[in-house]
Amino acid sequence: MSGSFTGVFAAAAAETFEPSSWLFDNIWLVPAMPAASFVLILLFGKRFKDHVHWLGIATVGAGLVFSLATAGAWISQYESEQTHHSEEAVDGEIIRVVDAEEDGHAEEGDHEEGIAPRGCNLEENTQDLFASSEYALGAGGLSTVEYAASEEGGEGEGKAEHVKPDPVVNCLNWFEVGSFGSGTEAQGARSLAFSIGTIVDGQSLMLLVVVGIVSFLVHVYSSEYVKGDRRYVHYYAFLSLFTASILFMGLATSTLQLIVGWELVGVCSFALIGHWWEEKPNSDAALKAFLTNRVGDIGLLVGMIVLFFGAGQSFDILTINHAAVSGEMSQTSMTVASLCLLTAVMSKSGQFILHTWLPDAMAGPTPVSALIHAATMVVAGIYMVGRLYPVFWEGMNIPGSSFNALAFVGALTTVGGGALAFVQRDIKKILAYSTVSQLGYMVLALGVGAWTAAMFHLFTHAFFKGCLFLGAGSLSHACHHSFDIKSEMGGLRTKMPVTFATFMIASLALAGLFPFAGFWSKDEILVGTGGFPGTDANGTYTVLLIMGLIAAAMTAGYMTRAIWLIFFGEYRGHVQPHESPRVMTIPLVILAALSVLTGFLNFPEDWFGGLGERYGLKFEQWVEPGGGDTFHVIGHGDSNLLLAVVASLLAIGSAVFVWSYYQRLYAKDATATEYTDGLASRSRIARAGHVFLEQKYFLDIIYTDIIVGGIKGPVARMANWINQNVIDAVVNFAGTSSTAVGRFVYRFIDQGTIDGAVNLSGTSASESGQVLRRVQTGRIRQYASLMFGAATLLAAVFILVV
Amino acid sequence: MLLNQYLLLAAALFVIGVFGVLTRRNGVLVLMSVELILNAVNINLVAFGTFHGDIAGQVFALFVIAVAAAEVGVGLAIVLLIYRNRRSIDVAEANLMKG
Amino acid sequence: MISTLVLVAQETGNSWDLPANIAFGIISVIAIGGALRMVTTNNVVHAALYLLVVLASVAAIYILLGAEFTAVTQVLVYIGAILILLLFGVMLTRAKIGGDEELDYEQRWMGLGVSVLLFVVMAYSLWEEFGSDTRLVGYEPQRTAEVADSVFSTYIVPFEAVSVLLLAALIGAVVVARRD
Amino acid sequence: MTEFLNDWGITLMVFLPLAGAVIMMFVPSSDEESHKAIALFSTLLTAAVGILLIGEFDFDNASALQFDVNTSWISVVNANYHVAIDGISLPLIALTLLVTPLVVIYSWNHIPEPGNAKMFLMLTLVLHTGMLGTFVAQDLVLFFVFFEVVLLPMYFMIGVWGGEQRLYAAIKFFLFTLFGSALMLVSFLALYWNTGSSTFDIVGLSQEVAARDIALSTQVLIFGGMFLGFGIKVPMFPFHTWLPDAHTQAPTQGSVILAAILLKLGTYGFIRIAIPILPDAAVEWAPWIGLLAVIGIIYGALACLAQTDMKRLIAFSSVAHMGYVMLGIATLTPFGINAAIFGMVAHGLITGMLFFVAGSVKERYHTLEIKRLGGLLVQAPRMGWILGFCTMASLGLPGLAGFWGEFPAILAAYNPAEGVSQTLFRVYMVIAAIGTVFAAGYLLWLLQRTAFGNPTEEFADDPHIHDVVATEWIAWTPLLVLILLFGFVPSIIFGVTDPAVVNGLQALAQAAP
Repeated sequence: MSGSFTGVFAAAAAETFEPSSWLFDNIWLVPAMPAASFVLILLFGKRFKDHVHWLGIATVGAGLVFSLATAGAWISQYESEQTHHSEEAVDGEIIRVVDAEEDGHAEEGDHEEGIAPRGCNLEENTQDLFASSEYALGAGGLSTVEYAASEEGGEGEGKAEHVKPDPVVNCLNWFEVGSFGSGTEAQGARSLAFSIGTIVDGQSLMLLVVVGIVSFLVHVYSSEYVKGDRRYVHYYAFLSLFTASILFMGLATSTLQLIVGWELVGVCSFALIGHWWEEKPNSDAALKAFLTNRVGDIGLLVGMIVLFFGAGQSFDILTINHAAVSGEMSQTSMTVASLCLLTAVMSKSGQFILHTWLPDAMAGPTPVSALIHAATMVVAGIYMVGRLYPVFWEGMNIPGSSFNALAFVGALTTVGGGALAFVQRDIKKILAYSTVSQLGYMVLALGVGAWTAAMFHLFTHAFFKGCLFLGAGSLSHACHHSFDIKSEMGGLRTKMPVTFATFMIASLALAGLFPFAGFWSKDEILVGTGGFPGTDANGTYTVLLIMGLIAAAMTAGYMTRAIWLIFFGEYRGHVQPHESPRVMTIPLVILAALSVLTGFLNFPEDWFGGLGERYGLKFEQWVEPGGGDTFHVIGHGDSNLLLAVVASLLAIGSAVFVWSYYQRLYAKDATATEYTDGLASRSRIARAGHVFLEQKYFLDIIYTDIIVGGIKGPVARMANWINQNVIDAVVNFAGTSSTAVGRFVYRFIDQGTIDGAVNLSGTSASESGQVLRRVQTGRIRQYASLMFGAATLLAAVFILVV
Repeated sequence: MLLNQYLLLAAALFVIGVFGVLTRRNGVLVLMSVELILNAVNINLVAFGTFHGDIAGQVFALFVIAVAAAEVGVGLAIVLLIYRNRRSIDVAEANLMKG
Repeated sequence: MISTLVLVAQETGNSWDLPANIAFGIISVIAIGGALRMVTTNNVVHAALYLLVVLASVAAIYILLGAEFTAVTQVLVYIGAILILLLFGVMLTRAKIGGDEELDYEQRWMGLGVSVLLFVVMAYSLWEEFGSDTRLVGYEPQRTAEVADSVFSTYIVPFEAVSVLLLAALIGAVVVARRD
Repeated sequence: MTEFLNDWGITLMVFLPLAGAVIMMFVPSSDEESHKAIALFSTLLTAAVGILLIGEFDFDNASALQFDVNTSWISVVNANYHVAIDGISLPLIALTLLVTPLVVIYSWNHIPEPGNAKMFLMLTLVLHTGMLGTFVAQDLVLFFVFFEVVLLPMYFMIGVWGGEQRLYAAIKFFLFTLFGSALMLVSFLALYWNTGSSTFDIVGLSQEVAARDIALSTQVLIFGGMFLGFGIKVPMFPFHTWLPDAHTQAPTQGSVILAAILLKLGTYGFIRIAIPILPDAAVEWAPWIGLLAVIGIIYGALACLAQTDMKRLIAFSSVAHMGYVMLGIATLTPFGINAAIFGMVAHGLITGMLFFVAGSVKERYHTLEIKRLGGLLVQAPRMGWILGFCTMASLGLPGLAGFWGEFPAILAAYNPAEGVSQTLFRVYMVIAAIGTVFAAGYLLWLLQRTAFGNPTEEFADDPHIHDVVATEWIAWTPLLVLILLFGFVPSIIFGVTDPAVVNGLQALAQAAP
């Protein structure tokens, strides 16, 4: 591996050094650095002891800088191509075919024939096309393929046409294995090359930046938060490994690599949720998280396999996308695959009905929740759908429709999760359900065709939800490690001003109020449903728009409840709360700042007059791939001021309602947190609803008691029973019956023998299992007689027959 | 003179020897019965040697006699050992092979 | 001496057949009777003496078959050595010299069944295979010199092997029976 | 040197352990140290010869039989002493060469009750010869002889050094395997007579079968005999019941060898003998093999969930994992069989390792009852981490060896060879994928109950419980490193096996219309 990469260095040094392409080609360093940190911590962690966090902070920081630099290079390339394009606009079309040989990266091979926009395994599904091509990746070979995607940007009339830079793919042949079918090489069977590599485009860089920033801040924050923990070193080791895995997954060029990264983050999540494994609830939560994700992984594996064959035996993501866009892949394959992959999304990204692990995952340390269970890992499902979007686009039949499974699951989750957040009293659980709800938003966005909106919400959500989680950590740090907002908090706004301010900002962003980040991203999703008159998106998902609006209102409501109970009213705890140290508050401030600012990355073009023309929709331009060979042309809804106003009014109204509810309660009793004679106690229906919510729709009972309990209990016991009493019984019966036959023969020869029978019955009564001991009575004479008799009979038979 | 009469005699001796081995309790008697069996075999060897005019029959009979001598020597030693250890040479009690 | 006797008999030609048959009849009756008594008697010493009878008759059978050297060896080794050894064994294990009811194992009938069955099978197969037409006529007595030639040329390796075996048995018997 | 290796290399490698055992015979049994030294030395020497062979192995030509020695052995039945190595056997030979010395090292201070290092190590060496011989034999008679040589030492290992129910387990193991191999022998003989009684050579027989017009029903019957013989050894559902007993009762070393290598003799037999010789029958049998394989996957996993004994649980997990291997084989595609070989090696390393850990837990706690254990990470943190690592590897985590046996097998089931029902195998694929959830379930449950939490009161202050010791480190490190290495660089194995597998399936390709 390293050999080929040093080869790249040499090659890069030989020619004129171009920083951006160097960055694009060596993006693998970003996950490699935290991975190295993991190894170092594993090997030497004990020596660093309490300073081990510096290792993690340094590597993740370096990775962040690298990612930011690459993102900068990407943006500058984009911007320069716009000018380039406007100069050469006469040509109308630019297709760049970068010869790999010229780049000095590839092995010999004639690419003059042109390179179709595919991924690493060029020769795989284009066997006929490239029958004479010598283009093959030898083991360990490395090649750079730059894509020639059509520059077609939006389809909207009057919008500026944008030239999108092509993704830069570097890959490395991981291994080759025999093909499928029973053909030989001569009969046209080919061996399959499995490759790993890095893909640099807007989407992957976006994830890299998000992960880099949040992970860096969490590393810093944790150095105070988990200080003196019993397993400080392990904590940082897994934090590093997690960062490396998610970055590895983000850069995946093949679905196989995606699966690897996907599973690795799952394991890190398992280890970190169960960080304090001495207590059983923590390890239970870790197990639940892992197993629920495994259920989804069935879908992932099967879906990826279907795609593999659908795309003509390739794991390469761009090849698969190309097959989906060009229609090479059958509709059945795409539908089956997208439904299977939806299961994976449901588990990893906490979608209804597989979301139940996510709230339980809060058993882990709070910074872990911020990093893994809010900002990064749980969005892996969203990211995966985004990566394979053409498959979903076709498989789910997204454009021009008004309903599909993906959008429905998202909508259900966003409303269902939001409702559950109302009845929690643990602040982390509130945030967890809020995360579930917001992830539902993203899935909804993907389901209705608003790709950019989903990615943008992923981007902004990471910051404000990260901020909220770290804020919750700060609160618990102050309040004796408790997260109970009813019994341990209240009136903290004066005691913890920084935490309060940042928490407020992040909550406003979450609630989607102008001008915070959430406003912009949420608005885009609502626009993207196309349900609102005049938005003109990919379809008309009216029902889903309504559900989205309901969820928006709920978000504001439950966050108001949480904020009131935490920061207003009287303090109800037993310790002296104090503001957290700077190491913890500075990350909070940075994230809060990002929660405000990031929203402006993608404000609509028709807002703020000329500013919108010039600086609007930057996120879309940078991140969204251009329509072309590997990506569909996606419509973008026109932003609508009225929709934004309606959504905001709903949110504000809900917040005001909740606020007044608690204000009246406060007026009645300063330390009360709920009405003793509330609606739930007066109305039977309301009470039933409350119980229904408190029991989390009874899903946990179904899973834990009925499904898992059933399998582990009766079903497994039955399997074991069958093993012992049926299969083994058959075996034992064969033993017993042959012994019985033997005994019969023995008695026949030896009628008068009482002794043997006594012997036999004695042994058989006591040693039922030891079947074969029965004939072993130890009497030499009996053996000899039997032997002679048997031999004689055998001889007689032999003589008579032969 | 028929070859068969010698062979039948040998068979009779052999079967009697087997009977002795199977029914005798006394170790020394078992050994004697074994000698009887060996003698039966020897008769066969010599009879066939004579019948075919081949000296090999006699030679093998001689070998068997020698081996029998060795066998009796070791066998008796074992019987003595059993006797010394268990104060009995009843082979029916020698059921150590019982699993 | 014996060989001369056989030679004389040989010279008389076919007339030898009848006396030989008579001799065989007598000898075989003695042998079988002795053997039966040997395996049924209740007295260990008697059993040894019956064995002596059987061994002697077998030696006579050898002479009838013209195998003089084997006959002599039979007398020397079996009667002279093995039987004495067995008698020593009887005495050393202090078995009762007189009658002993418990010499037989309980499973006499089973042994009898097996034996009879075995004899029937053997007799049947012998009769089938050799019938009544395989006659032993005009056979040459095999001289001791021939035996010696054969043992020390063709069968020298088995001979050595047997001598080693005897040595091994000697040592083995000493080791096993040694009192320590 | 090369010439010497070409002619004598394999023979030397196979019989060196036996020579070691013979030497040990003349050393008094009281001198345990010398026995250990001799055993270790001869296994290491064997490994050295093996490494020389692997070094000389022509990897570019891995499909060919190399170091081929073919001389007449039993001329009456045309059985030859024909040994050779190709890409299919190489990984398994390497695994054998690795595991046996590690077992000997582990035995350094872990000779099980009732002691007698001499006999124990001698049996290990005889086993070594048998296993190596099975993997190099290219003649059915020779194969059968080595296949049976393996049986007896294992019988004694379980029967003498085993646990409470050792006799029952040993006899069950013995009878089961003997039953299977009897049928296998009948199949071999039937094959011999049906092909003109000219050869027992594997390649020769496969050519003979292709050349002659043997009725398909005959072929199917012959395959059936081999299927039973190999399937019992694998073990496939429903012939697996000897395995949990044997594993549970066997001493640690026995379990490790059993799991790491002995089970592979069965699957190896399928790949080496049954499929190349009788490709048509293989196509007929494939759906049934696949069915039993997926039943084994689910059934083994369910049975695991009901176990209360750690070793028994791991034993049942073998049934499930070998199910994936068999599923890969049943697809009859090069990809699937490559996956199966990878799965065999991975399972050998991982389950062998798990049994090592279980043995060490037993040594410290004197029990393997899961509900009495707990808090291993507190009392012996390193061992706890190793257990965690192995469970993760065993449940098929990508980046560790287990994944490359499991995922490719599932992948291969999507698209089985021509003539095999695609729909059926896609159903199998989904069932096998569901099996991964169960695998995660029981393994993590095991991990949670034994490693997490606090130690039970019974063992909380037990001074005997200590962390991993030196011999354990030496014996375990290579396995752990390889689990990681194969996970990251699967091409190490795939690169070697692939040409040979493609070559072996050529018969199938020709048989297919």
